[in-house]
Amino acid sequence: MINRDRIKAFLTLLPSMILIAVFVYGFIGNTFWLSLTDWGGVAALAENPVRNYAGLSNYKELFTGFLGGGFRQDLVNAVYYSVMLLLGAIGTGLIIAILLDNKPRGEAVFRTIFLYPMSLSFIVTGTIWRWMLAPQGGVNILPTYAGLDPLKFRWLSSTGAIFEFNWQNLLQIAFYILAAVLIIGGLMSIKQNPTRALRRFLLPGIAVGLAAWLFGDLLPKALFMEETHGFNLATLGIIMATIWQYSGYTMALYLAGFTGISQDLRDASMLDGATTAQYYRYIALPMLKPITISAVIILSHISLKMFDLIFAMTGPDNAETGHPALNMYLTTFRANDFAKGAAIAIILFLIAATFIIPYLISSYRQRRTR
Amino acid sequence: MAQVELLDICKRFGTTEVVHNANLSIGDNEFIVLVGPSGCGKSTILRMIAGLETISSGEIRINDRKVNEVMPKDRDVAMVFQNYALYPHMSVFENMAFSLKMAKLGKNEIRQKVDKAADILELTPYLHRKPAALSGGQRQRVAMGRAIVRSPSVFLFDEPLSNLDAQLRTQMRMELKKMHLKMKTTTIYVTHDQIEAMTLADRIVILKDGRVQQVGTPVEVYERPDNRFVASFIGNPPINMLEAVVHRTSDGDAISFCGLTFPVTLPDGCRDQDQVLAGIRPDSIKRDEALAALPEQWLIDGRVVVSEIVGSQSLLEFTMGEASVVAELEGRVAAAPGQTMKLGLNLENLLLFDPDTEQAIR
Amino acid sequence: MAQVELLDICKRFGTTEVVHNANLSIGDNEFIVLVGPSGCGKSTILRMIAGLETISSGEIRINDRKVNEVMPKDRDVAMVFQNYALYPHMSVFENMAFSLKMAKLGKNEIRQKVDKAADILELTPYLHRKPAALSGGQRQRVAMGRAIVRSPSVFLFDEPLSNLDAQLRTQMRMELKKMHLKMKTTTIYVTHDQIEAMTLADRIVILKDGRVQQVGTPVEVYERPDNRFVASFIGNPPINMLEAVVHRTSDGDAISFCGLTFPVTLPDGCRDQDQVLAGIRPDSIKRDEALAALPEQWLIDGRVVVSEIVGSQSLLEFTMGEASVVAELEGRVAAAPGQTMKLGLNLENLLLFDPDTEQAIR
Amino acid sequence: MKTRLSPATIALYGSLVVLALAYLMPVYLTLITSLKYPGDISLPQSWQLPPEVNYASFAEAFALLQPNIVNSFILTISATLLSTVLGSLNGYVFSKWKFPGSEIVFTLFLFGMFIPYQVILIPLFQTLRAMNLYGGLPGLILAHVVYGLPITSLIFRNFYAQIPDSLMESANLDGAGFFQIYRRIIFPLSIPGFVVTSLWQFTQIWNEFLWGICLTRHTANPITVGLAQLAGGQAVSWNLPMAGSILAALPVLLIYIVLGRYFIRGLLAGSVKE
Amino acid sequence: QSTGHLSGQLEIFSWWAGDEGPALQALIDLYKEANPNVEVVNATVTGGSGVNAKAVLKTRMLGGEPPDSFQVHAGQELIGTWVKADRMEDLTFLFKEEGWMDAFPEGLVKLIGTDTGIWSVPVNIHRSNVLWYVPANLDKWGIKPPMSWDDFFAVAPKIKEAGVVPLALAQNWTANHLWESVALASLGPDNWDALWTGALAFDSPEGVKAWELFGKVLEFTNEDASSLSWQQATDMVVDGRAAFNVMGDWAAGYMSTTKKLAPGEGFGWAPSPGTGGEFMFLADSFGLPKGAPNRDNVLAWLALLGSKEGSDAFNPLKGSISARTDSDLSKYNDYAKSASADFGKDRIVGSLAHGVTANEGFMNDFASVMEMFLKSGNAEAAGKAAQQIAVKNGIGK
Ligand SMILES: Nc1ncnc2c1ncn2[C@@H]1O[C@H](COP(=O)(O)OP(=O)(O)OP(=O)(O)O)[C@@H](O)[C@H]1O
Ligand SMILES: Nc1ncnc2c1ncn2[C@@H]1O[C@H](COP(=O)(O)OP(=O)(O)OP(=O)(O)O)[C@@H](O)[C@H]1O
Ligand SMILES: [Mg+2]
Ligand SMILES: [Mg+2]
Repeated sequence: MINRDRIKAFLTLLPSMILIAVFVYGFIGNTFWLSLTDWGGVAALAENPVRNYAGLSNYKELFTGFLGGGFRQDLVNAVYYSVMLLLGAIGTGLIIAILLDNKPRGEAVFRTIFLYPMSLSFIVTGTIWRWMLAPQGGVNILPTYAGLDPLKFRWLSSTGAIFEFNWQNLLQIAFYILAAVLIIGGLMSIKQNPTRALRRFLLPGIAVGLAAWLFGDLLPKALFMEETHGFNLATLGIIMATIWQYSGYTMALYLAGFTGISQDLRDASMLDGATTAQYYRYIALPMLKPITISAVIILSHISLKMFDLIFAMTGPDNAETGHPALNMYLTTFRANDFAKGAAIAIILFLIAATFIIPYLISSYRQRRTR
Repeated sequence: MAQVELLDICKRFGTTEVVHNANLSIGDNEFIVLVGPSGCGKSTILRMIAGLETISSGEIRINDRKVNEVMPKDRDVAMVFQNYALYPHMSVFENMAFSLKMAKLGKNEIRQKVDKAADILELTPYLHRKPAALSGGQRQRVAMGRAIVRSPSVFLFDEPLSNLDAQLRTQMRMELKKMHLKMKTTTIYVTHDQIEAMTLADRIVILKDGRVQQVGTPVEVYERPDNRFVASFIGNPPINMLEAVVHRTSDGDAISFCGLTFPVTLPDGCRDQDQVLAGIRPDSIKRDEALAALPEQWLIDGRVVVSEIVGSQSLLEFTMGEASVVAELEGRVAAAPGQTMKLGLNLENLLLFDPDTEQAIR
Repeated sequence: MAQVELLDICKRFGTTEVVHNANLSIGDNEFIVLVGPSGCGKSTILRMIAGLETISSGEIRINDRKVNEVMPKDRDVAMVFQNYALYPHMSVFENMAFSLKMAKLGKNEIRQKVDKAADILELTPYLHRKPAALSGGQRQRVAMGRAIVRSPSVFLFDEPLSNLDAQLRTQMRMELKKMHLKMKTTTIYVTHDQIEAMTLADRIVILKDGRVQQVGTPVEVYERPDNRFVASFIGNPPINMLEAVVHRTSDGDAISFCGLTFPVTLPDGCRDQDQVLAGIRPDSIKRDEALAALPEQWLIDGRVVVSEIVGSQSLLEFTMGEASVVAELEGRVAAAPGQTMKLGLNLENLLLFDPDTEQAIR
Repeated sequence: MKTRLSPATIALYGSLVVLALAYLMPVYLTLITSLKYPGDISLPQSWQLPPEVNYASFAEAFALLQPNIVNSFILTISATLLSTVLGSLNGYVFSKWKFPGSEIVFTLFLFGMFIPYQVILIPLFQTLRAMNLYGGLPGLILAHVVYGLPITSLIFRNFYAQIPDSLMESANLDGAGFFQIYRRIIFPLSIPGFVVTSLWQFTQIWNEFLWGICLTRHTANPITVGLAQLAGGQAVSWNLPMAGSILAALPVLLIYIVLGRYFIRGLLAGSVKE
Repeated sequence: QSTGHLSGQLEIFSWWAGDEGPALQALIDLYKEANPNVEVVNATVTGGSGVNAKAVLKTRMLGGEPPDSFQVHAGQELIGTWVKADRMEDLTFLFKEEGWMDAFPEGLVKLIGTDTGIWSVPVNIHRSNVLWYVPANLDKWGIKPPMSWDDFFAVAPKIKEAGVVPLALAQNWTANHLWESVALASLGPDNWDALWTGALAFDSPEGVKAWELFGKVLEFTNEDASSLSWQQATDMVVDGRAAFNVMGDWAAGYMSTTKKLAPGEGFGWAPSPGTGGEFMFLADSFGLPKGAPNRDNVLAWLALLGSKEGSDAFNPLKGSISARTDSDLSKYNDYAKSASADFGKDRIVGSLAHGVTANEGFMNDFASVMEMFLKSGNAEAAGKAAQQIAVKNGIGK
């Protein structure tokens, strides 16, 4: 009966659907296919390049190959980078949001100040911060205005690294991480369902951890030689700039969340005897879990496609601050290694997908049940 | 278990004063209901008592202790909010336990108290549910539970039933009444539902624009309203207000409106030929058998506009001269529009108001 | 101006059937009210009639024309939504003119029709305002105006008054009634407010879980409910349901509940010693003078639990044996809890239900 | 309870002011550096005010970046327009004309928002080339429109979700069809939605770099690429890159400061907060 | 051959910006004078040694939007990349028309051509193995430019103690640049050449030794290298924060043009340690990509580049020497004169870092090897890795 309109509706959406199908899904598939070929080298630049199926060799090379070291460091950088950005931006944003939630005078001005970096381009941010973090100027000489010695830290060119590990032991480390995840999961659910927590999480977690510790040496080595990677201190500058840019974003998210919590709840908690700190700890933050989740998702997503900022801050060739997103560009367009570039892109994509897909599925379920 | 006194309370938000010199003295165990139109300051007064809002001037005393500067949690009051303000991420148990936890009570003690409260409110089966999984009435009970678990000396309620449907509201109203009879905690209750106000209150406080209009028992405010506002505000369908003139002659007193003159006993406050407003409650209009009880002169002919049957009563809108009047009649009246009907006005309950000051003439 | 017929209507959303074989025949000029608890399918049925929802099976006929496949705008029905659904960016005039504009009527004709409708509804001064600048009652009237301007043959209302406050609701209810009396358009009206249902309806349709429970005039459904659900659903405070046993002996009929036995006239449908549910409406319980009209054997002693004064009547909850019973009594009863009171049950209005099938026993 | 100068309020304002200063530091540095003569710029004096104000950096930077700024405006405005209009139509269908599977389609759309764009870079590049769109602004516009669809559809969908269904149904009963409802009811009501979405898209597109550098030839480079060129090679006369940064940031900063409210709405809407 | 009738556009793609810009601009001015109707688009992509430009160029070429003419290092960088991919036009006809077969040194023409054609027009010759310093500073510290790396190691610790960086280094590509000078010193010119023919393996003892020496040199470089541009490293020398810097002779252009220092007095130079008598060269050149939108304009441009007039307008500003044998030395500064003389008499070898000896694939992979080495300092591994990439890229055997 309302069919004609329904058809019109569908037809309206159709062009967009086709565009998304091709430009998102088709392209991802295409990139995946490319990552399985040997498209690279001189032949890659021909008008009609020859591409042969090469299986997973590109991936193998990236993870265990001789020349993949740079990529591996980039990958490690990306992980540390995401973690630090998440902690930094969410922490700072949250603190500012709580401060502003107290409705200080001039709240709007403060809000504007904390949020304006968000509107800037990464290229602008990168340019500005490169200057801020210049070794003998900017941030480093700020302490002198307080009568202190200038800082000596080389923000963008330090070669120091902490939390180093040997890539050879990748498998062992993976098992440790699995064990840690299981144990933490177990501890978190032990209140609700002790037996299940024990059986499903804690015991397997401990077992995996022990096994990795005892028999770790027996595991196959991921690499033929020692190769240490760690948290490169040179990325600190980039992380700082990103936090500067994005903490306003988390602040806005949390502030909106806080404002969305009805005053009654706050009043109720006051009457119940909660202090302000307890209100945030027990009421506001747990209620804003969905906001925290979206902030995590979006910030991780941003940290994964970090390209512009690093490009503008430390240039394309600074190995210490490399990132797979940048590496992909250089591998593809400077080293002509299209297939390997595609493989890096797919790896990035898979990392993104591991947390985006569950998130989208759960939000889909929510929408459907609503 | 506590007296609450408001002495000359004012509340200003910025430059606008929303509560003006409110005075109120609430006795031990009393159930006080604040009513008034939206925005008249009911919630504000409640929140000042709870300590959630600062007091601009005046003094609040609980049990003879000045509490102006006392923190909410130390005032020994508990509040139930209109939307219940349940913590959505906590189970019913955790909601009820929260204040006890904040007070650093032991685990066992908390469990005991919560279990007891849950038992009283028949919430035991739901202790592990989240509020979202409860019906409106159940949520309301959880909010109550959260209040009683602390055994406070004053209960504050801000329109606690307004989110419920009619049948449930009637039911919860009676529950509340029973609860108060049992626990006898001093209670201050805000509502804009008249039936709630009339049925629950020991005394009703009627507010308008931040000013107390009248304080009295339900019967007092219904039968002897201090001013026109109270008269119109209390009672549904609302009182009929007719422009009238009073006559004090040697023949006795009389009042005339709608072109008719009725002999009545006038209060001392009015003089001959005064313009007044005559308030006649819809339930003061009678028909049929009930007419017998009224003097002949109080009977009139009404031209039916529309009639409605409401339960065992009927609402009838009729015209009398120019004026349109609503009557609430006993029994089911099926009257066709346009039909003329014999009705009687029980002018014993006649209320008179000064058209300028709007004060009751007594 | 139109009959509406629902023949074996079913509605499925996905696999869940929310309306089951609904049959209903609505006569010309009739004012039909659909009531039932939330989620019972009232809106769905209304929307199927309007054509906003497809019909899974069955047939809807308007004026003997099958309209299952007819577009909403061609069904000649107009609908008023709970939230009025006024177009916020259009003035009152434009709101009312929209459907006429869509029907490609001429400018003058549109102006004429809108002006006429505005006149009826006393909206003329507001024609150029946006809905946001109107009060609740005015918006409600605009929504009405938008419906009547098309002079449709059927009006559909989905809880049109539920957004208004109590006093305004009472007033608009009477306006609606007057309007129907004037225009006599066939009307189907959804509400969950019983008073609205009882006062407005020519006939009430009671729904539960997508099934029609009973169709009848307000008095019929109140006095002769077909089943336990209808009996409980209609009436506020709700009917008292007591477990009882009937006795048919040569001495005459009797019923016993709460440890007491009362002589009554039983319907033919029950046999000696049958377990039944006895429904006694709160307003069938009397006191004081009214007791005189009842036989001696129907008098009982009730132990007061709580009493409430509601307007000119009182609600009294009392215990009788184990059972807790609510009575609606004339006048203002001030009874202290625990006190014993002489009451009478008017068992002429006794309703009996089969405890298993829950159908009325007649 | 008290609003007097308690230690708590001092701490509150103190930390806010310190934080605000920290957030403003980079702008301060940028501004003073851009106003210095190249000779006055030295690292140890980077925080000091210019001894002599030099406005010429801006003129010079503008001269260098002018073509890029023009490109960026063309690109940003047309891509923003197209993607908001499409997004509005999509949002309309997604929220008001759900069909079986439309939620899945919507979820699939959303996914497009979260992919790292590197993963589509090579095929995008090849496709544009095959379509003869590589190198110029039209290709870049197409890319921004397509990959802007998820976010614009999302914002509009959530925006339209607030418009009650009954409004649509009412219009339907009044005789309006799919497009009439859109044109006469939905569209006039979506002005705020358009503002929010287009501001969001404007900033996103204005700030984008990866495609700018990969998909355009020199004459079509957007401002971000121009700035990267300006700032990338020489580290000598920092006044130029700083002036360039200010020029590149100005349009979005203005939008942000003047219409910040809407910008924040977009930002929140983009966070798929359910 | 003045062609004032040409019109349309000419897009010139290069990485010459900033201090190198004026040299290019001089050429463009000349071109515009001759062809007033042609709109010249000067498409520069900044980033030393073309680090960024190469990537952008690649997207352009792959995207089927080649610039009209682009800067490329003469040698394997062009041949092993674009010629092999068949994306360039043979310019033999132009060389013949313009009589360049004789104007350019024969050896150079060989390097820019293959059996099948000549692929680009060289505009300059740069020397890669130059050690820069400020004479006044050296006097102050009482040292002389080192003749060999051993000399360097003798003085470096002293300078370092004085708080001066012995050898200034900049971002990663300059490490490659330094490496080739060090390796040349370690290997000698014959072995150097042998590396690129595959006769000598990178992981041979000699190859590894070169890495070891390089590792030692690195110990005397500045820590913040990776955040500096090459100009900033040069600044360190100029400002006296560093003693030496190994950089190509475009540094001479930078110091004389931008820093306004007089060659010989303001700054001094020497062959990088251990490479006296050897001239490691590189040349910038421009080619004609197939499918260039304005082919005629390009031909006029290329003709200008190869001409004496063009060459002598460009090179004095750029700080390089002309590729032509007949250039007018009076226009050149003292540095260029000396370089020109050396070019005539020294042993010529090709530069790795600037694309003469190896194709782009190798150079890119070599950057990874360099990163690895900078981090680990493991000469053995670096040698092995270098050999592996040489094999992969068709250089080693
Ligand atoms: N925080 C505030 N700032 C400024 N004005 C306020 C504030 N809170 C309340 N008001 C104003 O004070 C007056 C009284 O508000 P209050 O909430 O007490 O009314 P109320 O009687 O509870 O109304 P309702 O029945 O609608 O709940 C209103 O005019 C309201 O606008
Ligand atoms: N589009 C839909 N999809 C699935 N189920 C629906 C849909 N619309 C309504 N329902 C379900 O159909 C049943 C009847 O809904 P309907 O809206 O008709 O109830 P109602 O009687 O109008 O309730 P209320 O008084 O709350 O308005 C409900 O259980 C509801 O959840
Ligand atoms: Mg209130
Ligand atoms: Mg409904």
